[in-house]
Amino acid sequence: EKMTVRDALNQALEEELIADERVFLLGEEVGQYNGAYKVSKGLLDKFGPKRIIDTPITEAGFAGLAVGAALAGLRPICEFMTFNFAMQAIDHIINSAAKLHYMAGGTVQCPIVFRGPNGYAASVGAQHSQDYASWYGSIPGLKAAIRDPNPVVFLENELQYGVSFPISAEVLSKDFQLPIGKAKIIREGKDVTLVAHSRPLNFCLEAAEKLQAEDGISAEIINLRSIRPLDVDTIVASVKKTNHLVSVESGFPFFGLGSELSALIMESEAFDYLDAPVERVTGADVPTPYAFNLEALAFPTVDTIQWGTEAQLGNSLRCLDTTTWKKIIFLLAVALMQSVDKKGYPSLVHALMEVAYFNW
Amino acid sequence: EKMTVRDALNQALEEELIADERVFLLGEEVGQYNGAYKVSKGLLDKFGPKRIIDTPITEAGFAGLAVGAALAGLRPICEFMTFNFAMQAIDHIINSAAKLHYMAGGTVQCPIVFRGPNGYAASVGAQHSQDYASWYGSIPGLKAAIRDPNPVVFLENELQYGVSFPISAEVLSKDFQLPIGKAKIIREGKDVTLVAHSRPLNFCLEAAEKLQAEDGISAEIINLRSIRPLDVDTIVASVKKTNHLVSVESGFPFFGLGSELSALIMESEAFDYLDAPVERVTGADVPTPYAFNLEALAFPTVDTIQWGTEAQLGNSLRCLDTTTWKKIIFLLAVALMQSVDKKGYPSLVHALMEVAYFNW
Amino acid sequence: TLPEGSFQTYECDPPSHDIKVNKEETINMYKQMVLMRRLETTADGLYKSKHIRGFCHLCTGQEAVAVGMEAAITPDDHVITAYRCHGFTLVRGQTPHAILAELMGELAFSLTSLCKGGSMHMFSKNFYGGNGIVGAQVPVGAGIAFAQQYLNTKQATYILYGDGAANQGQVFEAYNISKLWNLPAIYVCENNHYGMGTSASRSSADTNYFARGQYIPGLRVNGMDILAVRQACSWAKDWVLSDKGPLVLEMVTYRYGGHSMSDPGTSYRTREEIQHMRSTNDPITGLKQRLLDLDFLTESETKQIDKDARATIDEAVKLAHNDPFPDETELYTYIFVEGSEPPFVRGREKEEVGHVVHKQ
Amino acid sequence: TLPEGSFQTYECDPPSHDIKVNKEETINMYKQMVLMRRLETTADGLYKSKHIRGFCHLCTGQEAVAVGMEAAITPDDHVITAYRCHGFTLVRGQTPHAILAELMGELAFSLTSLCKGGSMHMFSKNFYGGNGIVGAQVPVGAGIAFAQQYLNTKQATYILYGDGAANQGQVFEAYNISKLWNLPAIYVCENNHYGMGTSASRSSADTNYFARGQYIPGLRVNGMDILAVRQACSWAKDWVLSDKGPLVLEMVTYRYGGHSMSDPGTSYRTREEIQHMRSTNDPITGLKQRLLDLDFLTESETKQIDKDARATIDEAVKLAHNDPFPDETELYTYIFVEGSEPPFVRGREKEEVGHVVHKQ
Ligand SMILES: Cc1ncc(C[n+]2csc(CCOP(=O)(O)OP(=O)(O)O)c2C)c(N)n1
Ligand SMILES: Cc1ncc(C[n+]2csc(CCOP(=O)(O)OP(=O)(O)O)c2C)c(N)n1
Ligand SMILES: [Mg+2]
Ligand SMILES: [Mg+2]
Repeated sequence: EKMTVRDALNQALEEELIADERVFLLGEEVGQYNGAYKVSKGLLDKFGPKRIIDTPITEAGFAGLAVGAALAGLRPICEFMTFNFAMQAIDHIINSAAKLHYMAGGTVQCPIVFRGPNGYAASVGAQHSQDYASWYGSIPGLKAAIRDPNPVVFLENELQYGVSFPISAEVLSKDFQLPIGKAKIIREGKDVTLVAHSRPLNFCLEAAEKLQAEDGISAEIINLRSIRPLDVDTIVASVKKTNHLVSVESGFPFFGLGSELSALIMESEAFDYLDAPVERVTGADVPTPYAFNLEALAFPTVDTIQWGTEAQLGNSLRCLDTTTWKKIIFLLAVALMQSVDKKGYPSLVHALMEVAYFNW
Repeated sequence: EKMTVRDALNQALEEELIADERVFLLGEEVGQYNGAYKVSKGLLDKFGPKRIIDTPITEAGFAGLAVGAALAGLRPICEFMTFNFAMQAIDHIINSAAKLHYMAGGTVQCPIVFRGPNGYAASVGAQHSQDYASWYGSIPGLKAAIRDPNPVVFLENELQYGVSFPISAEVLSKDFQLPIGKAKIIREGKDVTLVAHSRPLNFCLEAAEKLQAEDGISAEIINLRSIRPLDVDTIVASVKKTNHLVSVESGFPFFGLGSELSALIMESEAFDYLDAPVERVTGADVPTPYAFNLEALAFPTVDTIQWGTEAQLGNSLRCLDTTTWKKIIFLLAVALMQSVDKKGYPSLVHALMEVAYFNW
Repeated sequence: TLPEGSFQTYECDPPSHDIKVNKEETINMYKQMVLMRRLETTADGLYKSKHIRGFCHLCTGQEAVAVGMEAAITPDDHVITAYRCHGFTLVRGQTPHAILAELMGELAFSLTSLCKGGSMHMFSKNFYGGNGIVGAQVPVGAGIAFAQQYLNTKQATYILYGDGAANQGQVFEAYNISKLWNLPAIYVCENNHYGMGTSASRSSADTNYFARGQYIPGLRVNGMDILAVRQACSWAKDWVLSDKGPLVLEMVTYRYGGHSMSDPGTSYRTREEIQHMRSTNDPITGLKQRLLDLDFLTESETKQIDKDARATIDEAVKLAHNDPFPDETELYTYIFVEGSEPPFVRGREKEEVGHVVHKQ
Repeated sequence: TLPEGSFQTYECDPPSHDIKVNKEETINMYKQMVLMRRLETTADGLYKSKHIRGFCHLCTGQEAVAVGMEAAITPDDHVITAYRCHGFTLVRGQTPHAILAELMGELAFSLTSLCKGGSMHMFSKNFYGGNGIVGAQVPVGAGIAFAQQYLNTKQATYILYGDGAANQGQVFEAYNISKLWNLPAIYVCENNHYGMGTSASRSSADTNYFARGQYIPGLRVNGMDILAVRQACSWAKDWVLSDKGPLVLEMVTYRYGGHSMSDPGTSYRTREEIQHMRSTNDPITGLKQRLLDLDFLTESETKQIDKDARATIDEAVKLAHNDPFPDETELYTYIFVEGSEPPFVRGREKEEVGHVVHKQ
């Protein structure tokens, strides 16, 4: 069976609304209009205006209100028409919600979900296409998934709403919940690990097919699903197998997912298994342009991912030529000598020097 | 001569106000009250209420107003009492200011400075101590320094206001301007590079002295000064010399400066010179607690930096024991064999295998 | 003379109902409205044929506001509005060609925004654009008014926003500051009865938008009568230029089409309502009737005006179709002001680097 | 009977001036005010002796608001306020010991906030705390009221904010929503004439805070007369519980001390003004006089009350001094709700890892 992302979200909302009387949905145009992107279609008819609530265009006001409702025992789902508009309310997401449980020494809980489309959409310009994954990802106290008792930021993508995915009976069951903080390997592979979330995953899948067909490269693809907590273990295990990591995201490059993955991998045991530096494929470091041809250059595409992956493998040992090999061994030997001679392993060094200098 | 950070800022503001009639300062309590942290002390008396303007406590309103004034030809300096409160206005900083020049195809300019204390202060709790360097650092279109024609976010630190630094006559000259995007080596060293900005630099300096005295480790310290543009070249050059990088910041660990530096270094030629993974010393991944003893554990200290640096050097080749050496060489040989045999360098591999296996 | 009921006042005396109508000027206003409607109708068609993409908000039905306002002011006065900005861009001096090319992502080397902004972000001299974030332009507009006061220019600033936007907190922050500081700011609420699918009474506790400034005098204007609009705008200009402080104008108008191209505009209001507005209240028909009554124009002359408008727009479409897409190097231009750019900009992967080459 | 001028109305009839005063209850109110003042005076001293640090905002002078409100309501009603929250925390059921220990960063195992919040973030049953972000508690409070309506609890929510906060846009967003949805929300502006160093008339275009709700009825109350406060709060509760929708109360009061401990409080107002308020308007002296007049108390009994308060607080200080600092493991607790924590939390460097061990 197949289902669009939109329908899956709609069904998830419905299930939560049925399961718990305290759950309600509020946001701009979620009710009568059936949602700006129709995610909440039909819910007003099913649950009535007490639980499906249209708000004025006052993000700070209704997000703050939703936080208050959560503190007082309800379980609000607060839709932002897009997360770009949530910047007007971000103080409530961070300061009123995420930090509260801690500031209150555990005496107050704030079970709330902030959700809506995030990241790029088509031809909507710079103000409507920012990806906030890394901002929210940096905040202690936030999480991602709906029945959690903590504040949750759930980032969707408009362009994905209409995309269909196969869906199992298990997932369709009303009690099915994604394990929070568990990434999913959506394609097995052995030469390189691609890590992404949301829309770029489609491109990763396509790029993987092309890499297989054109270069014989077998790419493993990891769907992060949650940015915080980030499932480092799954990535590390994969990198230990493939020895290569390419991070793909639609956000701005600096302080983004690729940066964090680079650091995490460097800090992990996978680092020793890495045959090349982590490759970051990201949105370009520019505000999103409107012009169609420029916009196409501002976000990762199948091609970009393919190039990035090829570059990554090109950087790896297995593709080096003889001269580079010699250089590496020589440098290694020098480094070893410099560092080791104080400790007294000259024989090792000499052996290596010989290999490097005289064996060729 | 010595000068406190507060006085230096005050003097810089005064110089700009004198140099250009279009410059004005606005914000909460900047005038009659002389600034919540006295940075604008005396300016109202000198420049009058037309140019030193007290605003109501409406961050979105006065930040938006400042942006509009910049579009219409003025050069506002917009003080946030702290950058924590700027979250209420962040939409204007990002969407109204940073992205505007681009969205307008260059036809509109927005020369504005947003400034105020950022990051941790003492015993003020979670809502008043966040470090926003990485958030703003991720935004194309933003910069850092005062006479720039672009929107600038200038992050200060309250705890630094009272700290004195020596100051040269050159710097005191009214036309002196910091080169934007140029980092500064504030301590030369040869064993490890510490990179930081703002308050943690003090601790780096102290830690460096202790490292020297206690471990004979010579630390080089780089003051980033600007987060965006980030002076990668200076860091790369230093790491090529020291072979070790420790990043120190007061912000949350994830998606922070350390993450970005890890990625940048991995991507640069300095990577090959790295003797150990980049070490991240950061704020703890917790909302800031009020309790004095807990707060002390939430931010980097001299000790943390010292430990981090020692760990970093401990991770480096020069401190490994014989068994580890053997393991490395063996793994290297295996890796080489796996990757190289297809290309046909068996002699090299065998030589290495011999070194690893039989020479000990 | 304007009809009874053209104005409704709040804490002020109404403008005079006696108006002078100059034949040539009035005909010109008529021509502009016809041209504007044709422009929007054409944009509608181009959208449907996929030459325009993304968000596109048409102002059909609201022409009298932009044209009437422009008739009352000089090019030295200042205007800022939200995303529904094609009409204002036209009256503020951009050609239909420039506007259409911008929408089509094709480069007319116009001043709109070099195709980086698109539908929501067009600019012109003393026109500070479209803004995609509901409400954000309001404090920015107050800042433009602030600059006029600061520079003592004796110019007025008109700040447009919708009935939906009228509830945004930042609007009240701007009201408060501009009253406190006595700014020459004219807030103009275009009440077209809906914000997306939400009727005014569902979004606003008080739909007397002209009185929402509370401590700011206000005027409700029949926004379908261009002569009333002109009279109100000219009266408002006199008001602020005689230092009486800010004003709130409410232009009661109507949008015939949906909110944006994806909204058929008929799920939250009846077809009859739209039809009724069109047939009894249309600003173009209204002025036409007056021009005929005054013998300023004959039926056949109005036919000719229609034809001319059509020809002008057809010609503009032709020109736009022939315009090139922006050069791909434009992706990296105008992120920063010319001359202040960093040496390079990162693209989507580390090898993709944008070097900014501005042409003269 | 309350004196003439106790109330000023906006779009409503005033509460009755005839009040019943029950001896015991009134004496209790008196005792609580005395205790509250003693608590704050003691906090002041502890701050000066450096047992309390960071921000600390005292409510001396404003006691009648918290005590009068609590006297009018039941523990089931809901209260939220800003950072000036010690008084409300006390009347909402926390002990002086718990409050002082929290301030001293010492763990009384109280419910305030386990020393994670400090001065600005204290909590209690149906008291949602202090909030450090000006204005933020207002929409949050509206959300608490929303929850009461949703759950049909027939409880009122009192939302406190200052004269400075009254201009925040989100206050107006909350007004709008709560009027539209007819929420049982009572907005209570504590007008103490200053927001930090800015007098009400310099921050607010209209200082009739009780009328700022515009479409919401309002009442100005002599906030120095605890009986008037009690009467107004009780009237307000009746109002919202009879489904008449939200209300705005303005409590005219005064803070004797500076804004926070770093503000001497005398640079923006005269010493005479403070002295005048103290001697003519003090809420404690006022009630004392009434109690003496009514023969509810004798002079010597009031002396005893003072003595008792002093003893209670002295005892609390002693207890607090003996309390331990929180255990260092507490750094990592209550970031997430118990049972939903990730397996570990990162500290300041990769080796410093927090494992959450909640005690029972
Ligand atoms: C802060 C923010 N929230 C939501 C939106 C989505 N949005 C765009 S236009 C609009 C309706 C605005 O209505 P109104 O102010 O009446 O203007 P009109 O469209 O009628 O001209 C909404 C909700 C946005 N762009 N920005
Ligand atoms: C959004 C925000 N801006 C600024 C501040 C700094 N600040 C803290 S209290 C305060 C004054 C508030 O005055 P008022 O609302 O009258 O309350 P009062 O202190 O008189 O009780 C300011 C400016 C803040 N905490 N949050
Ligand atoms: Mg509208
Ligand atoms: Mg106050």
